[in-house]
Amino acid sequence: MQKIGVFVCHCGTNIAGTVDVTAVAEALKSEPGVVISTDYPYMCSESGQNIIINAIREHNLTGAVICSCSPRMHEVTFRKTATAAGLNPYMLEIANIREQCSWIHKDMPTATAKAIVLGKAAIAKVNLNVPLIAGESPVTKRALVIGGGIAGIQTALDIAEAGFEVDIVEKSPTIGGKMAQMDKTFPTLDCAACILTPKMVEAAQHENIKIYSYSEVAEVKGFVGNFTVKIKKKARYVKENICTGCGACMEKCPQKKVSNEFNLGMNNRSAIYIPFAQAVPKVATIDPDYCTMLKSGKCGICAKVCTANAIDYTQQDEYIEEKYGAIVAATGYNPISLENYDEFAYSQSRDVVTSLEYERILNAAGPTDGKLVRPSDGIHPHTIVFIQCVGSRDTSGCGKQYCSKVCCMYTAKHAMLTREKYPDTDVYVFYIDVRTPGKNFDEFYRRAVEDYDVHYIKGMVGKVAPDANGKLMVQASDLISNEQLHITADMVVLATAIEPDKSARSLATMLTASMDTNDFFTEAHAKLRPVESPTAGIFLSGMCQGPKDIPETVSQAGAAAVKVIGLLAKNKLTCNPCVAHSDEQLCNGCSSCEKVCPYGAITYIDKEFKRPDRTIAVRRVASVNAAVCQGCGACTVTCPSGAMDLDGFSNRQIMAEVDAICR
Amino acid sequence: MRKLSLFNISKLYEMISDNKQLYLPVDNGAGQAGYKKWEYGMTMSQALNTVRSAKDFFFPQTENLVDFKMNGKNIEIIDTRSEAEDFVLFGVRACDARSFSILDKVFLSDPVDSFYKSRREHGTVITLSCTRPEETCFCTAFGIDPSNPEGDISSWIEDGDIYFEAITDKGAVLMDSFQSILDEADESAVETQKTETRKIMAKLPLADFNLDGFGDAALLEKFNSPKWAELSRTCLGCGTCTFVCPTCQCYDICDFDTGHEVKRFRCWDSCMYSDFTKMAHGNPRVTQMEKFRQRFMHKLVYFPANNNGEYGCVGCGRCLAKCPISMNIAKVAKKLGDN
Amino acid sequence: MQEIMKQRASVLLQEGKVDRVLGWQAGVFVYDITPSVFTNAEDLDHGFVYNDFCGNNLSKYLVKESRKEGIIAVFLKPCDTYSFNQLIKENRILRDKVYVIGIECGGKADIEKIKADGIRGVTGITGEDDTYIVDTIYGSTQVSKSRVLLERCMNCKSKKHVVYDELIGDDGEVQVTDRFDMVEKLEKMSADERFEFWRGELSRCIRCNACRNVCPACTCEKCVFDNDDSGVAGKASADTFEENMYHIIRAFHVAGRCTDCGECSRVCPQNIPLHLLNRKGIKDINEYFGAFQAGEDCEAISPMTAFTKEDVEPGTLHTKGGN
Amino acid sequence: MQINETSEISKFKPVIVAFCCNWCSYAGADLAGNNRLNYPADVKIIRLPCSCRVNPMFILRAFQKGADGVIICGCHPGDCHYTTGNYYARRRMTILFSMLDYLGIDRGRTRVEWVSAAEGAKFAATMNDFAETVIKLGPNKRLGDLRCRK
Repeated sequence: MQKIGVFVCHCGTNIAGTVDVTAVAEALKSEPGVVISTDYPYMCSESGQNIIINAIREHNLTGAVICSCSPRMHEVTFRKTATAAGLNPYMLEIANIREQCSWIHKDMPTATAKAIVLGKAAIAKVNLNVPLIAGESPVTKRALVIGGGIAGIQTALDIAEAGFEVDIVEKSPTIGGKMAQMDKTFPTLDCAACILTPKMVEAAQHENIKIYSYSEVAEVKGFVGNFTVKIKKKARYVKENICTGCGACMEKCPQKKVSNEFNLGMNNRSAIYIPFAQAVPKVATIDPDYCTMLKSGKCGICAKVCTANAIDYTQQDEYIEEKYGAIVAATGYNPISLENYDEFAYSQSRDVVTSLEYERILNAAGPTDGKLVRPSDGIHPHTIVFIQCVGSRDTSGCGKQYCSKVCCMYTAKHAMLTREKYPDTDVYVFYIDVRTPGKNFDEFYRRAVEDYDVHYIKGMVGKVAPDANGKLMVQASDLISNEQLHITADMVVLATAIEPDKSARSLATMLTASMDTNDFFTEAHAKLRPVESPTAGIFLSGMCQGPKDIPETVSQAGAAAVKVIGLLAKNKLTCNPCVAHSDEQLCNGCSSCEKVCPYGAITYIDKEFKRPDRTIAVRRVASVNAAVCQGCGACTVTCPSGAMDLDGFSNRQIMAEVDAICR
Repeated sequence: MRKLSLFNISKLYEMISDNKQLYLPVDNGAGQAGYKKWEYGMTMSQALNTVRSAKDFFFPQTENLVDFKMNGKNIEIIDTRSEAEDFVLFGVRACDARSFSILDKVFLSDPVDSFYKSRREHGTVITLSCTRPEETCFCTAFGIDPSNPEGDISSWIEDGDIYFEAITDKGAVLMDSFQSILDEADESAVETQKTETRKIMAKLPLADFNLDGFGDAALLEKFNSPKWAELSRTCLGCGTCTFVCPTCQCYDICDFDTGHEVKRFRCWDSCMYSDFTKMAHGNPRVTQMEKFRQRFMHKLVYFPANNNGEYGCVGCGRCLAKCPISMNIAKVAKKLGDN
Repeated sequence: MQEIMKQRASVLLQEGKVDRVLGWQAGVFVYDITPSVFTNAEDLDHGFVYNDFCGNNLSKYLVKESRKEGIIAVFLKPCDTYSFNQLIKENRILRDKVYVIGIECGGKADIEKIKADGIRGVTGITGEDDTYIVDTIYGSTQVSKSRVLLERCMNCKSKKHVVYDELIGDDGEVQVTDRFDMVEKLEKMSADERFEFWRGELSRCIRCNACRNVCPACTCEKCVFDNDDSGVAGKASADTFEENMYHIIRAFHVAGRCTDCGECSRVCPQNIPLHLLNRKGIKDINEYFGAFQAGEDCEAISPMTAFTKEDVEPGTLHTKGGN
Repeated sequence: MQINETSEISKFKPVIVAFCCNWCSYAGADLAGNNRLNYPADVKIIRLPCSCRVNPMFILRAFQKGADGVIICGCHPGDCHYTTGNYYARRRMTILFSMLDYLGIDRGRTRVEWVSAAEGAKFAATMNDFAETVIKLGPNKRLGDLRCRK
């Protein structure tokens, strides 16, 4: 039998104004287990807490019920109070008689009666409470960053700088991501490569960072502080540690007609390739889909020309298993496919390009060596039409409902750069809204309009039609002057919506991290925990969480790093003690619980049991990893035998509350 | 011996119902018969017997014993017993009639079960002879004559008439209450019926059922027989046999918290159940084999050992008809007996 | 059929391929058949039987039997194989310890239905085409086979064996049935009528637990209703509520797992149509979450441990069906 | 409609149990309190971590012990703190409620509502509406335990 203390708070007049607190304290005195019941104006005040502490000590209380405000408000406070008095904090329950009683009822007898029932329910629960002790689990002091774009690089660098080891897994042959493909960055117009490549090199050279390029995460097991990750290192057929990146192989490779993904297919590369000059690691990779040697066994030229003897046609995919304490998802984004937007003639004319393609065209290292020419005929364009919100803010179902956030600014950048370098071009920008919240953003946009005479037109382009002369007939409406426009353009640039990288979905499954309907990772709390996944130990960096520009990405990358550092700095993690546990005597091993567990916290072990006839039988029983379990209780209901129960919210406790309320 | 034309039987029901509750077997719509309180228009079932036995009336499946009320830290004990009403059970067969005397041995011997006793005192049993026994019947093995059932009043239906004979004083009193509609009758029709029924009984598949070899002396031999394992191997551990049995008398006492008071009630228990006779240290019989053995050892060995050789079975055949795996006392007796 | 099965079982035992055979043992009256484990040819000769009264679904016994020494062979009718598969899926049967012999089934008879017409004192039943000749101590009579089939056989869901190691007789097809007709009929009733119907049925429950103990989906080490610590344990239905509670919770626990083997209704001593509860669960799952047959595929995800984002809202049920 | 605690129509005082998940609907109830939004005192809330913690046994238990209505509130589908909990709750309650309905038990006595932490007004409105429904249905007779009646 418990010895329970009941403490009724007046909360000034917040509670006492509508609830007869003395009557509540008096009524609860005769409840089973209650040895003391009292009231006080402010239980959460120091003197109020002292009343609780003294009562716990004086009456050797084994449980306490505080009738006060919402447990969401002061449960932590009062649990600390209990701990201070030597009472297990989980032996304390709160009856919410403020938010759910005094504040919503005006009539004192009604509110008092309800407060008594709520108090009785809490007492009934405490009668069945058992002291809970939070478990501890060790922390592997190493982090994994998945994705080697600017988000991943920044997170890795910040973690590494704090003294922790960190690995980057990047699926392409080089780190750098989308930022490496960009020319200039808004709103400062500094060169993307100039600011990114030093970071890439820094990452590569940092003693605490290890880069797994051309690699993918194959399997994730474990839980916060204790992840085991299997990394698939894809065969690049070049010995990474020997290749000097001299490029001789690329020159001699006879297969030179491979679409160059770094330039978005606007030119070609060889079958053995280094994506771009500043690639990290600067190591060649053989594309097995195009390499004649790998496909037919006839060629082998690259091996002959490689003075370092780095080519190895027999290389196989390699699997590496590594342990981590924290994992950061930095999987980035891609422009959406434009197949649903045929009205813009992207598939019909090479002169209709996406903004990222335009970025490459403007880039000195791009397919046109930085010269603004039409992809179709290499002629300098004079009229360029930019169309914004292609696939963004689209409620028709063809594209994305969200705003891709960066398009307004990069379109202004493109327009400005174009006008600056080629004042002879006419630049039109069609927009729905121009969104420029950000430091120096609106000024930047104003410059485009005012200093560079970019024609910003509010309205949507209805159709782009290539004509026989290779021109693009742009049909649009100007919503302000309310007239139809027909522009004959040389080029059309589409500000294509962005979406999370396709790899994120399967990764989320492996990480048991949640995603929203757009496949962006969900944060633990939209406002207060924006860089953490609800799954403990999984952190979010960059675009994979939602559209953002480079400064935001870098800020979030740093924030994610800090959260990781905070985790890795701990030697042990305290677990939530309100977790599920399986009664092995009752468990059937049917696996239903495992199937509904969102955290993969349930595993099965074969265990020996004494049968009723005293013989030994081996049975498969569920075992909950308390460090992984978050205590949702999904397993407890799917378990028909009731073998699964939730500490702190056990079947018996909840039924006792039900009984008390219905009494 | 008196008789009544079956045409007027509802008049009889009416007369009994005027003073007492009358229960009789009626068809329940699910192809079976069960006892029901008679209401105008109800007719007796043609089925040989009810699925649930007549013991329910003296030893109901659940019965409230006492209430406790908590008042602060005080406990108030409330006797919830109400004076039982007089009732009449009509159409009880010979097997069930015998089961009452077996139950009496349990509940009316010291210490007397006052709940049972009260119900026994308030109930009057009108039995009905059997004329068309089932293949599952083996009551004769226990010295029961289905053509001449025990009870407070015995009755026979023959050729459109129902014949009555009071056996006990209680029966005589009840019979007096409806004497007015009865006619004088001689016993010849009933005697003929008895002879016929006895002939049929001798032809039944279980007519050779016997308990030779069961007895005090064989206790250890039977208990240790390796055949129990085989017999009980596919027993499901359900309580069907127990709950349809007219002689099973085990019960459990439980408390139920209604929120206003605690009700202490007893309910039938089954030795087949996992928590039967569970005590602080656990359960004395843990395997299904042990539980299974207990049931039959009790009926065929322990009970007779304590009750002058009377077996704890009346051969009604309910368990033969109802066991989900058709394992039953007949098969057990045959396998373990001397035959 | 019986002779072929007996022969095959005998060979399997002799060859040492299996150590035990789970089959049916003859009783006294043709229909009182007991599931039994045979270990030698002599026992098989003595009592092995396979006839129209071998309704018992043997799959549940394998939960225990497969954990014993050696290999056990089992005869499974098509519908029994669904239960077997479901138990495999739930890791209740050790598959490699069981040798499954699928056997053809033309439907099993219900002795209660034969007796329902007042036939008494049955001493023998022989079958010819669609007619049974029932011998009784009061003479001989004929009944139509199709009229006295077990409820589950009247609505046979499948003659296909979803799992077997070998087959005796032919494998059939999944059947098209009207098994939800009665459920639909009930759904169309008013709430009052439904309540009356179920009170009438469930009030007869004696809590013998036969339905639970025979059910291949109820294989809990300890049922919540037997567990004093669960807070809902109850031995007897002391109140109408407890009858409801027991059957509702049982139906809920087997939802998505019940293969509709019909054993619950077969064994109920009070003839409560318990299959109508389980079938309601099956019908609802089919309707709301997509067609699903438990036991058909042991890899399939059970609908009650799955979801889609577009699932029906429980609230929408409030505007559906009868009043 | 708001039910006036003292008015004539609410002579019947139902017992209503509301199972609320900690993260959304319990917070929604708190917000209703913060905003002083009235709903009947007959509604008593039990805090659970998630709507998926609601075992059908709790619901039946409530009815047994005298509840006239049981409502389950959780995060909106897709917003579950535990990612998937309310999806399971939704399936379970669909099957359970349908089964109760099949047994002829008044379907208005059970309900599932998704209420977010920001929807204090919705919480209060939901409780008002539910209480009104239950009051109209009157005392629970079909799924109660006679022994528990006062």
